[in-house]
Amino acid sequence: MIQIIIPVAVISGLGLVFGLALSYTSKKFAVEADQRIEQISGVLPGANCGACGYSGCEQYAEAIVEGAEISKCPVGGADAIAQISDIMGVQATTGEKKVARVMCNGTWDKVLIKFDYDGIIDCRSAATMAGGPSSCIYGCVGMGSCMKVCPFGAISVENGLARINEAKCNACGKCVAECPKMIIRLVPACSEYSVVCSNHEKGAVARKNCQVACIGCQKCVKTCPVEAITMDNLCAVIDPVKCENCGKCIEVCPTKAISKYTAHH
Amino acid sequence: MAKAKGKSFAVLTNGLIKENPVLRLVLGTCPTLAVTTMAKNAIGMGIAATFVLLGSNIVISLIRKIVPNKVRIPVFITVIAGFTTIVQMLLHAYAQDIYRELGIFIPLIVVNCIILARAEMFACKNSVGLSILDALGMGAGFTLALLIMGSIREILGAGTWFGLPLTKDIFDPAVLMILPPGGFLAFGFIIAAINKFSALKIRNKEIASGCGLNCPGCSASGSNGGDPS
Amino acid sequence: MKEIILIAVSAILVENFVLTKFLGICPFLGVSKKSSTAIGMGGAVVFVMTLSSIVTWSVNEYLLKPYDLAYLQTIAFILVIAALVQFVETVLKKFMPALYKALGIYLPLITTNCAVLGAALLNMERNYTLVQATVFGFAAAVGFTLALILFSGVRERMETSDIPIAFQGLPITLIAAALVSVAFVGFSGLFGI
Amino acid sequence: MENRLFVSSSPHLRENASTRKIMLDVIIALLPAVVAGIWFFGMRAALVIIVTVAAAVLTEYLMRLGLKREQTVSDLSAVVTGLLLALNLPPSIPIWIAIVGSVIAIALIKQLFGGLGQNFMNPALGARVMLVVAWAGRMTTWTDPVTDAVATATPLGALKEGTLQSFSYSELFWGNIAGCIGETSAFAILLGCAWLLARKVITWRIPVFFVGTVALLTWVLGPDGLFTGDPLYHILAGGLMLGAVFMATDYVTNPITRKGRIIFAIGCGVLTSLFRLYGNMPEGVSFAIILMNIVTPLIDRHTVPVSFGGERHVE
Amino acid sequence: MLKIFRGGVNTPHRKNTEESKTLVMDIPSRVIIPMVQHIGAPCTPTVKKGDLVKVGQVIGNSEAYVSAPVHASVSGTVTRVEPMLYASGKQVMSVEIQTDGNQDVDENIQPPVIHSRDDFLKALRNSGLVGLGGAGFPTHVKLNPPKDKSIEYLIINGAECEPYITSDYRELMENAHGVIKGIQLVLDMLGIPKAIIGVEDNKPKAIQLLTEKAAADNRISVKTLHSRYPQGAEKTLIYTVTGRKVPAGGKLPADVGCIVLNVNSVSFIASYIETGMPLIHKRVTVDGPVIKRPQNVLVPIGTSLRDLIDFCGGFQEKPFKILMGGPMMGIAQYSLDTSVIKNTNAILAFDKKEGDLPSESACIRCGRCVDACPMHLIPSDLNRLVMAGKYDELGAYHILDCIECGSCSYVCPAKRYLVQSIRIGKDAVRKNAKKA
Repeated sequence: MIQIIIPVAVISGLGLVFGLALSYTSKKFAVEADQRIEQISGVLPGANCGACGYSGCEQYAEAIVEGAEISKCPVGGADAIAQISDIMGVQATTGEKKVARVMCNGTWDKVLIKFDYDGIIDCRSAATMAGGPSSCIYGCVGMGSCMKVCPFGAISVENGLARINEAKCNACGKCVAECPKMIIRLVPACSEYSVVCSNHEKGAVARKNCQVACIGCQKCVKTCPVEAITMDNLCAVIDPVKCENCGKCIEVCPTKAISKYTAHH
Repeated sequence: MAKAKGKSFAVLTNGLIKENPVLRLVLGTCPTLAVTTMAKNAIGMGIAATFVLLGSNIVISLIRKIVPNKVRIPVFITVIAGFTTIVQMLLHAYAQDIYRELGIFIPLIVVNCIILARAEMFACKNSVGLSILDALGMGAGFTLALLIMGSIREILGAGTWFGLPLTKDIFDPAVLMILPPGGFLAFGFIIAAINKFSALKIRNKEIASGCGLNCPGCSASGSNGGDPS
Repeated sequence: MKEIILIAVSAILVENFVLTKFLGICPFLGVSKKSSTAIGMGGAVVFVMTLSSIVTWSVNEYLLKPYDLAYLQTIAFILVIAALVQFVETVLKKFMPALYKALGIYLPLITTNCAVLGAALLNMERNYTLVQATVFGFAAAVGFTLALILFSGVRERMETSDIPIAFQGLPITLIAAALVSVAFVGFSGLFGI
Repeated sequence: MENRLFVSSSPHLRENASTRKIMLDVIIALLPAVVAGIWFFGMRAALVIIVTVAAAVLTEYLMRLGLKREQTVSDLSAVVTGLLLALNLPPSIPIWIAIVGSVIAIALIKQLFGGLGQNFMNPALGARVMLVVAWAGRMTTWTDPVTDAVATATPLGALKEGTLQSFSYSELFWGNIAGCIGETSAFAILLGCAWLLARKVITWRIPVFFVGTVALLTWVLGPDGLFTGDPLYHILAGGLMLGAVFMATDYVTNPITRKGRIIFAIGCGVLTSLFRLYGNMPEGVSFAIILMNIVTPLIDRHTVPVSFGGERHVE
Repeated sequence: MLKIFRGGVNTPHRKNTEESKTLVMDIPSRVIIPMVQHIGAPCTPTVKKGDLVKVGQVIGNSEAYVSAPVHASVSGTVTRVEPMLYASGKQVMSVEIQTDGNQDVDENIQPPVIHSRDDFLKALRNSGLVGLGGAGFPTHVKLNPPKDKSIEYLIINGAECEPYITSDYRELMENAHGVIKGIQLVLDMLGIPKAIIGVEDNKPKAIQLLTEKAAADNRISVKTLHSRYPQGAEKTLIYTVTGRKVPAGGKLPADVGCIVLNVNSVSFIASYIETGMPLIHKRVTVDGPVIKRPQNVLVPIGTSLRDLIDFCGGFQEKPFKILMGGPMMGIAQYSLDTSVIKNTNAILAFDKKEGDLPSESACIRCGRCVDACPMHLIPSDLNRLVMAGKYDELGAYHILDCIECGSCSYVCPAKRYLVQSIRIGKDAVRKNAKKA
């Protein structure tokens, strides 16, 4: 056994020497870097296994600081992700749970259909054809591009309108970025009321194009006791921060352009 | 970090399934593919690696407070290399045929990511006791994964299991499976099966678009909102 | 001369480190997503493996052998390689920043790349001379790079493919590797190796 | 609105071609080889062909069903794959291996990668090579078409073994020799090639460059020194003709540009010659093609043509 | 010898209206004249609701250089000035005029006085002339290339390679004299030494007629072109006629010493210089299986498709698809309320058989699109990358060089919507470039 122990001791000593030498060189040639890079590489396993797709833990740390996804290290697991997100302050900016909401309620039976579309089943493509088959050029195109990018299977398209299952939604924002009409918005999950319309046309035109459009009558604005509703270029918008979920607006809306959602906390 | 109290059992079983180093964390792929041509070799490799893991976890846990942070990796590697050498010599002395079969992959235990990763992720942050349990759990997980791979490849590729004739007479064994392509194939299908049957289907989709590997934490990233800054 | 060429051909094609010997699988799977990174990584590996083959051979010949310490190979080699990589990185950073920018970022990944240590150990196992060992180290790294670049092309193509959900990510990558590896079986026995 | 019109993006006119028609043309082009195979190897060959094709089609059907994707059996691509695989099997192959081959080709190599058009390796050849590796003995047991007994060697095997050349060019051309079901008759393959060329399904480039490269290299690197080889023998023997006409020209797995396709064909030729002359197996066409399949994405990437009036892209 | 460009496709010709003499359309009861009928800055209406306007009166103009004024094509009362449906399917500022049927001509209209090149260009601008071939680029801008570019060739585009359309052909047959005269005017005014008229070989009569007419002027020659789509695309035309390649990346014909004009454009120049009547009519081919009387019609600009089609006898059966322009590059219309504008050269109405597109299947990488692309791109790869959202890589595949001619989609056996996806890709690339 002694023959085994001696070399182990020797090598351990060797390791120490090498280690000190290396730490010396790394200090000597240290490069100015974002403080967070060092912190994150401290959290990462340091195995340099490359599983994240970057060449080493430090490179991945740099990439995170530059905006890469923080969930790519399989070795560090959930703990590492939690710590990295603390370092990056990601959680801090979105303190409460949000959900994505489609600000349109114009199903095919509510809008006029201008034409039958033939082409790539993709909202961006369909929207290039006269703004899409729906008479409302502000509304949902209904080709399901958001559904395709949703990693959580939370979106479905029914009757030409995208619907989001808020229980499944993790507010990753992919659908928001994908929608060519920019009608998907992230709102706090506790906010129960939304104006589900995004058209900016005058009342008469809006009503002609869609039965459930916001016609800009401002009844809700006048009714709201906490002044949470404002007009954004002829379309009402509820500020979820001010809204106290009293539900009075929904009663006065003549076109039922306001919807109630069950809160998901 | 999860709660430290009363988690001994969790630590022990963690490596077996939830964070199986091979099947879920995808570490140590080289030996997993290389030595699993036979179930016997798989077990041999598993035990050898577990031994090194155990030894290094103990030592690293012991010295974790005296090693300066800057030099920890070289020190860890040295410790691991020491135990690897011990295993190499033990196998050489007592298990000649396994030693021959595993060949170069015994010394290569030293660069097996599992061991360094556990040292870095666990042993240097936890007590000796927990580190031992972690090593045993992870080692068992590694061995289990190797055994599954080895069994599949041996049965399909040679028609035997642990050397015992099994399906040899039913069909011609497909030599392909014990050759390198078979290793990739078997591993690919095992991971796919796990993806399929794990309850984490939604995550998998996220993974596919993201890093291409199993990230246990993708759901965490999902709640970041579309605002990474 | 012929023997040297055979060693090289063998290391690149016949016993390709990644596809037939399963050495360096981690970086093979990790860094093969894009051909640009594959080339960078390959370059770094060629550089380090050639150098480490020379250095480890020398360490073995002039240090371990004379003192009968052959059993310390593993431990000595891993230390030598780790230090070598660090050394190369430092030197490159200082004196050849352009090269460092191209290859340097891949260097940390190489320390724990079992291909490098594997090449060193195989050199010893086969009792290669210094020249043979150098050629082997170089050729094995070229083989690694070849596999990496070829595979990166395949993966880039797979990126836009419509792969079944359960197979997305690692599984299909491994299956693709299996197919590539099957193709490389064709090289076995080339020139009677 | 009086009636709703259809709106689509230009162009609003389409040529009367379809994937299905192309596949049908390939099937027609394969018929001479099928007939020749059955003619020489009898009902056994017919059985192998039928089973392989049926298994391929069934696998395609079940895979699409299992993956909950649009059914694609009617595009006939699975039939083509099945036929090609069958023609690349020895007539004496156990039926169950033929079925396994079909499953590998369709399920593993094609559908797992996304189905038609997305596989990076030719399914029939990939499957054949896997079978060769898995069951080397079974895959190299040849039937003599004349005596119906187990033959000693194929023409290339004979060449490899160094046994006296016992095959005449006319035997090689017509195909009454041992070998895979569809590869022996150069004549039948040429008929199919003519059909494909006439129907503009393939162009002459890949077959000519592939065969030309092999001819050149086998002639130059002859057994008794430079320029002593027998290129004609190499062209007619083994699977070169079948590979060059039907497998290397597989759209999905070869480069998409003209230049890329020529590079691909030359690469196939070089590798085939390398395997035939210096490898340990007598044949190398299959391996050569699937190796070049792997190189294809890289070739594609580096042969992006300069746009009309454009300078070479520097970046 | 015919020089043949690489790529392109053999589309069917279907020049059904080849022999039909141009009919002058009755004045419709009202016209809607959009303020955007050209590439460049849109015009602002210079009339308001209730104004009386006369034929040829300017009703929209713009200060911008790259623009062209818009004129009233009828006399009558302005009834609406507001955004109205436009050929692209969007709402565009337009002027609606209720016709009084008198067709009183604006008294300001008289032949322009031209002493110099600048006078000439100014007159062209006032004429409202834009490229009548389809693109609608203001002609006065095109004829005023940067001073450092010397122009050697004036190329007259009479290729008319799109199926169905015969409006250029009718101009050649009915007004060859005017075409030659227009060419001579441009050559004289701009000092260009040579003019070449390119006509596809499926119009032998036109070639013969022009050759005779041009014989007197040795500066003008007629070149027979191979009938192959897109022969009439500017870049391919220049290449086949002169062997010169317009450099990729936003370069203009002037960079290789060429100016390309449509036959209708040159003959209009001749008539404008003679009469001073601005561009208020357009010859339009009305064709397609569901049109009762396919023919060429001289249409007042602003006429709605409905009125035009009624003039041609209306529909024989329910139309399935209506195109403004040819089947290869035309825009599908969803409403008959859109109006004919300056660059409209055809209105085609298809039934289901002709207009229905087959559904898309997987790309089999056959490479036919690569062979068909006259710009030597790889449409299948562009399609694949766009569909996968990999917009960053499109630049390396030269996506912006695509001219959207539709050849790739035409030949695709998998019936993929290649051009549509490439358009999306081009948009994305341009947006990314703007961001950066």
